[in-house]
Amino acid sequence: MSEILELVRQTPLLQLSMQQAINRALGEILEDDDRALIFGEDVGVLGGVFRVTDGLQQRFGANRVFDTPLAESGILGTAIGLAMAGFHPIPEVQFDGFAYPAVNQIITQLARMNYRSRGRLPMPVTLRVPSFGGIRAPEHHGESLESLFAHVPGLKVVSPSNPQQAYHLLKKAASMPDPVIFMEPKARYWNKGEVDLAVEDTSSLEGSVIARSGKHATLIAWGAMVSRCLQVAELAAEDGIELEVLDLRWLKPIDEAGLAASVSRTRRAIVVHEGPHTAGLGAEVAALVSQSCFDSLRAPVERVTGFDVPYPSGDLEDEYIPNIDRILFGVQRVLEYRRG
Amino acid sequence: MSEILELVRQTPLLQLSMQQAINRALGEILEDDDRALIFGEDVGVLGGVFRVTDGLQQRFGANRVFDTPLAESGILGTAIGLAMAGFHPIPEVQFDGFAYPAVNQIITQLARMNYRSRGRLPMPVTLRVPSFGGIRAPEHHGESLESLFAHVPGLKVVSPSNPQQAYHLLKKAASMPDPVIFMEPKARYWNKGEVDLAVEDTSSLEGSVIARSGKHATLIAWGAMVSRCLQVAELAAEDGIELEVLDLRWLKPIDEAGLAASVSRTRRAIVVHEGPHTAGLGAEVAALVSQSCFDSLRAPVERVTGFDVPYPSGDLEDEYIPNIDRILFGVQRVLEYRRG
Amino acid sequence: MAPRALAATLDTLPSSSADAAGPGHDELRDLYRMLSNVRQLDRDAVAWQRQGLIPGYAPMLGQEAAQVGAGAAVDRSRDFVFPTYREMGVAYTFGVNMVEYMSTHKAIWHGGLYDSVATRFAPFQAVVGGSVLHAVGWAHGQTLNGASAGGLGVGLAFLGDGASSQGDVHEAMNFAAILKAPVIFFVQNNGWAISVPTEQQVAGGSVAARAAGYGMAAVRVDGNDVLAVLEATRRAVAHARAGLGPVVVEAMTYRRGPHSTSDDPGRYRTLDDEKIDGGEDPLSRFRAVLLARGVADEAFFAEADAQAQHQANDIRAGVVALTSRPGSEMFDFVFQESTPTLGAQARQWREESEHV
Amino acid sequence: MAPRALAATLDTLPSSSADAAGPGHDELRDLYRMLSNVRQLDRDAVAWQRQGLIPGYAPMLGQEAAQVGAGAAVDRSRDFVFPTYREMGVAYTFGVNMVEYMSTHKAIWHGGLYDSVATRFAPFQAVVGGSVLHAVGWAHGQTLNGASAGGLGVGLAFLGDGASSQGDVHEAMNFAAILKAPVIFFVQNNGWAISVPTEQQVAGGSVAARAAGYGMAAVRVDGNDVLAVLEATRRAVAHARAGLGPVVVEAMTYRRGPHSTSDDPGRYRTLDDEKIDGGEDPLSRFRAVLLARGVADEAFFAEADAQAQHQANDIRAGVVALTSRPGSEMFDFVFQESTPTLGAQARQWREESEHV
Ligand SMILES: Cc1ncc(C[n+]2csc(CCOP(=O)(O)OP(=O)(O)O)c2C)c(N)n1
Ligand SMILES: Cc1ncc(C[n+]2csc(CCOP(=O)(O)OP(=O)(O)O)c2C)c(N)n1
Ligand SMILES: [Mg+2]
Ligand SMILES: [Mg+2]
Repeated sequence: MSEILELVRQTPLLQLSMQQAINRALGEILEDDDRALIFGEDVGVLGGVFRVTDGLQQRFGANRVFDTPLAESGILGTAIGLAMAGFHPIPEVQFDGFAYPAVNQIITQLARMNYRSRGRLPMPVTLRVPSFGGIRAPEHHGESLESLFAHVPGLKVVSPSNPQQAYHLLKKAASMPDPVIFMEPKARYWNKGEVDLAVEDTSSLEGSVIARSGKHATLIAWGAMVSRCLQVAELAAEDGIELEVLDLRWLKPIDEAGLAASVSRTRRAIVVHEGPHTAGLGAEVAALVSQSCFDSLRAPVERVTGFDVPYPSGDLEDEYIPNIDRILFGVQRVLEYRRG
Repeated sequence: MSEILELVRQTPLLQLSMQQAINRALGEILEDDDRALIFGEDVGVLGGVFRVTDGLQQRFGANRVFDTPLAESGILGTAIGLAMAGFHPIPEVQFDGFAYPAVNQIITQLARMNYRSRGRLPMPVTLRVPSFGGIRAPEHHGESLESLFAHVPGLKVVSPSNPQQAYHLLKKAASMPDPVIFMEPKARYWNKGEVDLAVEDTSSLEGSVIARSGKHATLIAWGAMVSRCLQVAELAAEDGIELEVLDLRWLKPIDEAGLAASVSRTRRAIVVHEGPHTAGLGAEVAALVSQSCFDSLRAPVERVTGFDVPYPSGDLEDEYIPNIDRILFGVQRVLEYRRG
Repeated sequence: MAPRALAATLDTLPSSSADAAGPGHDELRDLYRMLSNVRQLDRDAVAWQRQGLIPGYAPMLGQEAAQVGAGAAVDRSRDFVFPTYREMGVAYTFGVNMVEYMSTHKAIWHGGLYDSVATRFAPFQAVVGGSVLHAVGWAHGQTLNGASAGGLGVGLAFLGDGASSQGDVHEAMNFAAILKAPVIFFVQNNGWAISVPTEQQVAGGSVAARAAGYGMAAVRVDGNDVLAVLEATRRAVAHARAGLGPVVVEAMTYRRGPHSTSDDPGRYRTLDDEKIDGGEDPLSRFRAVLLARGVADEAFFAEADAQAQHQANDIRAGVVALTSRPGSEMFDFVFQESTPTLGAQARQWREESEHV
Repeated sequence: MAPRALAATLDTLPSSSADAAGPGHDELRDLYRMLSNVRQLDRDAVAWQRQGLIPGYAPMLGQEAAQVGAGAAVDRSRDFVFPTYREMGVAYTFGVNMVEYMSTHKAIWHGGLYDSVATRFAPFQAVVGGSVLHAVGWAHGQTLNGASAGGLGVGLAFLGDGASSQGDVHEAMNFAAILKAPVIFFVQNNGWAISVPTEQQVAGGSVAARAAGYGMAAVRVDGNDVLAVLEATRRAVAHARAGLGPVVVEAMTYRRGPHSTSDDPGRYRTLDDEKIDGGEDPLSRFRAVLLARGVADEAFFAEADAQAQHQANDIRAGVVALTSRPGSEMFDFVFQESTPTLGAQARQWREESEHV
């Protein structure tokens, strides 16, 4: 088995969906780190409702990959105890909206145990959360919790936007000695992309990346909104407008330097996210950029976001999630802004 | 009893602590609205650990004011059911940090029931949360959850800064047909102030208020930070710097017009809060002001806040909560800012 | 899976006024009609999903007796039902408009378009265990209101074996027992929570067995026997209505279909497992009872089943005709009293999305 | 309050290797010394608060037998204790440095300054029920590690009657029973959760009685009898250590003091209540046992009590000498690997607060 794995690892470039890329990363993590454990609801025999853990229980046994009872606080609390016992838990909560029952354990325990114990009880826990909307699912299956998580001292938060990032950022997260919330944009699970398995310079996995260069304005996004912003940039280019797309990736800590570098060049910024507007992570990004680029900004930072309404049912999803039109309106506002 | 009450109500001005003002407001709410109920941990015989509900069970009986088992999710979930049955629950969670176990019921149920039921099941629930730090208490007794709450569609959030506001804002909140999180700055419970019981024009209870006028910069704050900002303004005045202090009060919805009016006059703003910096409500305020006052701002909006660290133990509280020095440094930065 | 034991403690519950003689012939035939209607509609809804009419559905195949029996035991004029996402059969029995009910599966409105207050049927609930505490609070409200001549209104909370693992369910049971709230915890133990069998979920093997720890009455009943469910639930309701406190009713049944239309049970159980664990079909069983008692004949069944098909077709037509709600409703129902911020967002949405 | 029943099921638990003959004379005298030390320290800590040395304290007066008995039953070399905020006596028995322990009450560091890993005593926990699940996870980790010759390491979770109402405690019990985790749920049922008596808190009246619903072993024990607690806990530990799964031990005791130094019990109970419900003092009881068995005499007690006073004085001196931690530690312990944002905040803090 591990020889085949070695061979596979040597294959430099693969076409994988994000779901496959995460599955592969999880397999390699379990292979390389015998303290790593995967558990949650339906992650075992079933392989997860999105098949992200497909085949892992078969491969690593029911001690390493196991189903828990249906209780998210229980999953997180158990993960904390396992981390205290020296394990590296990689729990899953099945959907974003079902992380709420675990919020108490996440905020008051997971995020503070290292602090409370003065560094004696580190929490190398990677919590996978299939996140964000766009799949016409029932209630609570389309929510964006990044603002909640990013506000919590002691957590790190990351979200990949494509298979290549998903593979490497997950491996990076799982190697970190601190708790990381890994937000998987479920709407992108099935989109394929090129994955270069070669171990990159790990510093390339820190901070944001420029997904597309441009000079007229910067679109700042994460998760599934990155590909949407790339589409917008494509469209805008037809009109001669060159938009830069900055993929934030790390939602905590935020790459303040990367943001400042891009926006001080383009002098205009639009931040795009799915979660509700008020106190969304877009507010933090806008506040940071407004401060760091105060002199260079030529227009107020625009926020094109979900509205301050509960995430709606499938039929209204496209009205809620920033769509191409709404993002283009935002771009237009920053480009046409004239000081009064 | 109610005659005495009438007499008391006619007394125009009283010196009350915030704890007394809230206690009085609760008594009047129970008196005026027979569907109003108070419940939570130790709110009955004991009268609450802060004595905020002192005497109410004795006065209104154990059907109207009752102790629950020790379970915050249970308290909120029961409140939702009582609201569905036509009651007006005014539950308490004992401390800010113990609202986390109730977050799932608050976010997925309380905040959405009106929406989910298309307006058929309104949630006139006023959740009282003794909030913020400054009392040298054990862990989780000094936290600031306003950013979390303000991000949740379907909630309204308010925090009084003095006894007068506490009395009137609580009565206002309890009369509203929507869920309101009422954040009581526990560090201010024992500070006395003048309370005018006369029913004010209720529109005066909407939005922010200018706690002190000034022209050189606006300090924006809520809860216990308002009095601290007033102290800062006092000190700055000695140096001829006239600071305006804007008491935000409503943390959701935020009074965008009030903010814009003040800052477009002073052209400089510092937002001050206790909660952690990243994705704190200060980010939303800074983003709003940076946008609405883009042309008039003479310096980036400063945020003087708690750090991105767990709320520390009593001995380090004064290092964590914005103190006068740190706020003055923030003021200095906005005043000395020169475009590069 | 081991045979699923039924530890009935029915004797400790009062008999309901209605069950002295048991249901009469008309009621028995009505029960069959409901079972048949619900079976047909459930089957059809799965087909609608395959046809692309609705994006997803959570079938209740096999749970008809549990749902119809429970739904028929409560009083539509004063009780209140708190469903999960799989209580189509209860909704039907309770008289909820089925087109409005199905709207949630058509991705039109999360809670369903039906009027929860008029139907006394709470909104469709996607959070596992999410509404159980509401039933307790609502029921305590009935206590506070005081009993009318006929006794207290009763809250009927639905939950699954999986849901029993949630902390909220424990808090609900403890609150209910402390408050002596008139609430029934109706557990459909259908053997599975998606791919996880009850043995890996419910330590001790029975949710009803937990009741004793709260000093609460409980009954475990054959959930595939509609008469047994009806009687057990009626007794439980009578108990609660009389102010004697909450009751757990655990109906032992089986989820014969997939968890939802996007599930693939073949990954975690075999067809043989399904045959053995599923036991006899609740509908065939009830048919046999009716035949044996001489209450109905094949002609009656044929007519009832044809009626069911007819009705399902009508509902399908209604579901086809359902159109999306206007996007403005996203904003309209957030609050009873909207806010300036939300108003501004709604205006911007109209300008940018409806170009008004 | 009705007399508090003890439904012991000790027979179903294996006897521990040590308890065949029961504790020997030396061990009995040691137990007394520990009780006396803990009693003295607890009393003194209340005095320290009145003197202004510490801002607050949660006394465990009356719970000495429960805490010393439990703490003495576990093995410091391989077990792990998960305390709440009131386990001073367990900490003492477990060998935690008491100055470092008391640091949390001096508002110096929330979790206490002691080294949780070295002492195998988890950080001070202010969230009611917050650490119970950790004990389950830690214990499951021991199962995954596999038993050594002597059996599994055992997790000892402390919780109160009030905590038993929390959803997390239910989830913990269910997880533990499903995983067969080697964990003891040690409940100090001390009659009160701040102002709420157990009757209004624990439906059914007993946390131990809940265990049956999870198919879990349980024992209810006289929590004021140190030998009974020691034996019950040893048996429970032996059961868990042997891989037979979790056990609930419910020690029926009484919180003789206020909830904390800022509480005023006179608002919710009378001195008469306290006398009647509190029963006989655990220390006097144990003295009587030792005298009756001829294990100790008055001279021994006098010397032990003097020693206890001496030790408490030493600890006081240590607590007096404790100084605040540098503010920079706010930043140092957030992560194992800090972040640029946090680094910048720490720098700004130094500039503005330390003027560096
Ligand atoms: C809090 C929460 N966690 C997870 C889920 C995802 N989920 C939906 S249904 C389900 C299984 C529920 O099992 P059970 O309670 O037995 O009900 P059944 O589906 O068998 O009717 C899961 C895990 C959810 N909806 N809510
Ligand atoms: C989650 C949570 N809710 C509320 C509190 C406030 N509180 C602290 S101790 C306590 C009572 C706890 O009672 P019990 O579990 O019986 O333990 P005891 O105090 O009797 O030792 C309460 C309500 C808390 N610390 N944590
Ligand atoms: Mg089930
Ligand atoms: Mg107690």
